[in-house]
Amino acid sequence: MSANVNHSLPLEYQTEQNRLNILGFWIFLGAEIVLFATLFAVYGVLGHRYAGGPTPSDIFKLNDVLIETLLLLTSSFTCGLAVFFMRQRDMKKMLVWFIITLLLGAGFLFMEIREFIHYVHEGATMQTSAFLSSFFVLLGTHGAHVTFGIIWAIMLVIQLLQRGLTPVTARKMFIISLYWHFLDVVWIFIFTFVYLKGMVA
Amino acid sequence: MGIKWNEIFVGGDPLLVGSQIAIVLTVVAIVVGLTYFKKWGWLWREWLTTVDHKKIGIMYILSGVLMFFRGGMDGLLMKAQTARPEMNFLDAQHYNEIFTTHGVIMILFMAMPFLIGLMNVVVPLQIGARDVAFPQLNALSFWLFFSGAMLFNISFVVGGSPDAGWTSYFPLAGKEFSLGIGNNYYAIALQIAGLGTLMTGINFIVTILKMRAPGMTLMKMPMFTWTTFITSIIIVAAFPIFTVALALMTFDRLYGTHFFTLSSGGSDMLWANLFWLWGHPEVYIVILPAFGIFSEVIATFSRKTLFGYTSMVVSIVGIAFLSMIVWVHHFYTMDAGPAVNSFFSITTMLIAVPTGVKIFNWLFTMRKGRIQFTTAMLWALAFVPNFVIGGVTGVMLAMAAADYQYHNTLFLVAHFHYVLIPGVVFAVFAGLYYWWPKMFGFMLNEKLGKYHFWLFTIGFNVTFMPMFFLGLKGAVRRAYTYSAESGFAPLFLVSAIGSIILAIGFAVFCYNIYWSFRYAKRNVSHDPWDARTLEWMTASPVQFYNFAVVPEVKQLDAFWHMKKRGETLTLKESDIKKIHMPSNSGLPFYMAVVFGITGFFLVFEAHIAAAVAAIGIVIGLVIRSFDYNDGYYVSVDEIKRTERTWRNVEGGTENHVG
Amino acid sequence: MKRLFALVIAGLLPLLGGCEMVVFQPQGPAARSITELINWSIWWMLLVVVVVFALFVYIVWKYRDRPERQGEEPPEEHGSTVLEIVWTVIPILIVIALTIPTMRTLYDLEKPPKGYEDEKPLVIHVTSADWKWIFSYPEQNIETVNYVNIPAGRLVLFKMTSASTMQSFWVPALAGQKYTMNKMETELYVVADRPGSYEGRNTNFNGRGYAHMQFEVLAQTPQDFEKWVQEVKQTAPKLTKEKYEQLLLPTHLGRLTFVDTHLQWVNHADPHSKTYTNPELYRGHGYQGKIFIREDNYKNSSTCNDEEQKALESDSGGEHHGH
Amino acid sequence: MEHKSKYPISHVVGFLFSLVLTFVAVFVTLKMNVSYTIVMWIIGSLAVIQAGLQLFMFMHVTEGEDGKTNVMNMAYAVFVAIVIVAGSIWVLTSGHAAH
Repeated sequence: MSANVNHSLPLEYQTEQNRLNILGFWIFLGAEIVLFATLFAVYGVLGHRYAGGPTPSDIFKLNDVLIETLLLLTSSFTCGLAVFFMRQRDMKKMLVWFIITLLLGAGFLFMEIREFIHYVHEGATMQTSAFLSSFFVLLGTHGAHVTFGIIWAIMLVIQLLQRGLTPVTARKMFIISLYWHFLDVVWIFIFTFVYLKGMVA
Repeated sequence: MGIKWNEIFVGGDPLLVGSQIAIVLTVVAIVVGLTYFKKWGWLWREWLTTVDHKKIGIMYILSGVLMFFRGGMDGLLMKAQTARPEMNFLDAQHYNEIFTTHGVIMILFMAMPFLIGLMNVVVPLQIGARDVAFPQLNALSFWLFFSGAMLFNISFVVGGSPDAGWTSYFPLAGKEFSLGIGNNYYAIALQIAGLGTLMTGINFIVTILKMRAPGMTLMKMPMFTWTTFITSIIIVAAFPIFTVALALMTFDRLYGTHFFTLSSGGSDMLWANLFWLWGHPEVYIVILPAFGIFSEVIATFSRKTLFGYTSMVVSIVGIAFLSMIVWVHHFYTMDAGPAVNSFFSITTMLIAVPTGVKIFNWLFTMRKGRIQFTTAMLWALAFVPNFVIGGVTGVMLAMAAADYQYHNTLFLVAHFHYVLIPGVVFAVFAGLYYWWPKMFGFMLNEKLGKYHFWLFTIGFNVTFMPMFFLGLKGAVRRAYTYSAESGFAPLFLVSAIGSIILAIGFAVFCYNIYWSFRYAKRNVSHDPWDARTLEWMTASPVQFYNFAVVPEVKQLDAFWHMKKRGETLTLKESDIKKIHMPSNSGLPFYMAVVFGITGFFLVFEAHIAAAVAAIGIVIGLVIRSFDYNDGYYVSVDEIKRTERTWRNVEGGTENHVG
Repeated sequence: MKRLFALVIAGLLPLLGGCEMVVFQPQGPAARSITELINWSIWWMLLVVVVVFALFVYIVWKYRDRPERQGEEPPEEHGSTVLEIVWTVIPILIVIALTIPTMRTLYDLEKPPKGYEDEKPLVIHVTSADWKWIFSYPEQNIETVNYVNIPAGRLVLFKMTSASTMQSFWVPALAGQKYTMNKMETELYVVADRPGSYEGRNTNFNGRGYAHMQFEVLAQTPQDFEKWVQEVKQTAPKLTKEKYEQLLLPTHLGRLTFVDTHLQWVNHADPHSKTYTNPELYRGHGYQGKIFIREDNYKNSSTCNDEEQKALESDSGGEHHGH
Repeated sequence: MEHKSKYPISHVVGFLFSLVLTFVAVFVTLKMNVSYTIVMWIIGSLAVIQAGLQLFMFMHVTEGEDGKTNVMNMAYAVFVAIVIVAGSIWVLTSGHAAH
């Protein structure tokens, strides 16, 4: 807890409190895995109960989804670059890549919201059938995480500009990068087990 | 904003009007009292904003006592209603609400805060830490739990109680069959409290992994710390499932989705599946810390180290692992086929193996020991035979084919009360009598404690033993009445009488707290029980920084061996360094208030108001993000002063055993 | 050990009020196989209880603190690998001893009982609703409410579903429970050894009327059963669609008998069948929430007599009727 | 810690890999004429590989003094996830009750 600074480590690992926070966040990610697994289980059980409503192949537009996937994949990469440059103590490059990450995330979110609006116009709402309820809640939970991540990232950018790179800001940066990569992992599974599966069947 | 304020209070029933008046009077009395004695500032500084794990633990325990009272009242009302056949004391609706709140409150708002409270008080001390890993998060955990508990508890006077059972099975709990907002309370209040619990789990995993005193390897940790650690892991693995299940329930009830509905393709059994995926691990979340408490108490009062420490640890890990793969035994009768039922029968019965190992280890800890019958030890002793009855009936229930005849009968109800009351409530009492001097610096009265013990255990057996036989005779749970011809009447009457004895036992406990608070001797030693683990090495009550110098641990039962070597109270003042401590924060309390308000509006389906209130949550998060307060240092002088006071009176204090 | 058990039972008998435990008095092969399994488990569990209790009493008594032991220091002792293995292995053996018959019984219960394998079962559809049991005899073209007559000594197959909440079908004297769930079908084979009346009930809580959701299983001689069928066909009223929809409203009803079954309009076990819910009839006390209009509810297509519904609405409260 | 190099090589490689894996999955889904089960197995495996890639190449799960803890934590979470998903689907699609 006390500020015993160990300078041989990367900034984000230098203080005891930082190491506690990072471990704590990893464990939180374990909980997030369970949370999304539950949503996937729900989708796995309900995903074929169309109740006379639209089916996945009726509504999914794979091109849009592919663009969303690429945006998120790239943002995960740029986020990794931001952390890479943080470890080089290159604040400027770090910020540039981090803001690019943010913009890509916002782009993803924009595409996803557009996709949802499109579905609703087709008459596929979350009240239509069990399939659509589980679809919207799984996707919506992921989307809400991305939104939360973007707001959080903006707060962090402000703090970075105010305070520069310190062990505390570096730790926050590192933790948000874990969060962002994790959201990409979740998206990979959504892409595979929701969209691609829907196209196969 | 969409709420019909004139309909908000539940009326009509004199019992309810009475409670409403009582609640208002109590609140007025508290407000007037605080103002008169000028205690608002004290309350805010010392309690509402505290991040001290010991104070948070005490607040958890206080909530537990309060909720035990509420849940116990519900239990007594149920017993009164079923004491005679065809009684009209409560109608069906009222009875349904009461057994629902009884279940929810006893598991989530009584057992959980008691155990998490004890964990909070004891675990950092046992591992020689200054606090938990994330003190402010810990405060947030408590306040969210408290907010959820309060939101749930107002349901019976504001808007109507949930009435679909503590399991809230769909489709009954859905809007198709339960139109009242009572079940919204269930979904939302439990969600808020559950968030707090999840954070507690993360907090304790990190605390135990990273903040142990030098030399304390994992296999030198006290057993209560071990069980807390494994419990926290189960919390992190299981609570997100509940979070999702409750969220889906909220969506179904508030936004018309079709997860668990009859219509449009929903699956009601999916709720049962998700509920028990969380619900079964939840049982172990409350049982495992209790096992830890018994391990500490039995070792201390047998004056021996725990027998088979390694196999104890292995069996806890085994139980944690198995707890995740037994959930279907709660609904064998849904007919998922013999293959599924066989698999879950086997995994369920296997849990008996590590549990049996623990029982024998406790027995052999006592063998060759010198068993001292303190009140704490009496609870631990009574636990063994009573829990064995719960355990063997559990194995009988685990056999899926046999369960077809027990399911949903009072046999099942008797079984789980025989597991949860000896396994949790006895443990809580044992832990409270044992650690009370550590928390408050005075003992609970041992003589009153023994009255409490005998009344409670006898009452417990008289209440629940008849239920086994009632179940075998065909009496089902949750039925508000039964016919005179059924032949259930004599046993139900015995059970009702037992519940009164049980209640008197609890009343004696409350009186004991009052009596001891007023009259108990204050010069209690820092180690009144001649105990074994590190928490007894520091002052009673514990100074806010826990340890002036963090001790070095060389083996299991570290403090015991230090005493043997005679090196406990020697503190070289030159070793004292300034101590870094976290600052108090009002943010957790603020968050609990906005969460509570948001939850309240959501319960009443006032979506816009809820959204507005939710902005308050976001504001709280932003404030937290920009909070760079890094705590403060306690000066060496202050530490020296504090240490001298309690170490000086050492000669004049009393050891209660020896 | 047996003597101890007998003693315990003898001590409890007065309390049990001379009334026997139905689970131990099976009246059919399905229930009997479960009772045998239960008895088997009770002996093993009794063994566990006796061993642990004896050990507990012995240890606590022998090693209690006495004034003359003051200052005595118990020996350091960290465990015993042999003992720990013993009390791990023995429970595993007991679990195995319990698992094998459990699995055998589980698989047996899915099939017709021994001696009835080749018999063509009498199929009866069970539909549970709030708060009544509806039995349909497709072969005989009869529907009954809250009672079911079966021929004794003949294999009966209950095909069970629910029109509303989830219930659990339990006739303890004849067979173990199974849930009845909307848009799903569970099956239960039952044989009654001899004629007699057996109590059945719902064991799964489903709201205000739950406590009284009982029914009677009357096992008759085959001749009596035939006679009853003929009698019903001559005297009972015809079941109409309107009448059936009325039955499904949340009420308590006494015994009812009809010619024709509801299976001609709807089988609730069919996953694509219509939903029969009437949320507005479930208004309880306290603050009410919003109702969502379900598209696949029966009301959106068929007509429902408003006045009749209002009449029913008024008596769907806390009071109970019939039975 | 292991990033002493001037250029983020592991990131670039990881990124390229994930792009390739994504497109292969799309190709398998849309263009290959094999049974549903086989497609699901292939794209499922690709997803798992890609998740592992993120975990090790971007998130550096093994680094730091708690690397081992992190790996065990992730492994346990994955175990629980499999229990939840496979268990729920198994239980709710077996037996008479299933539809």
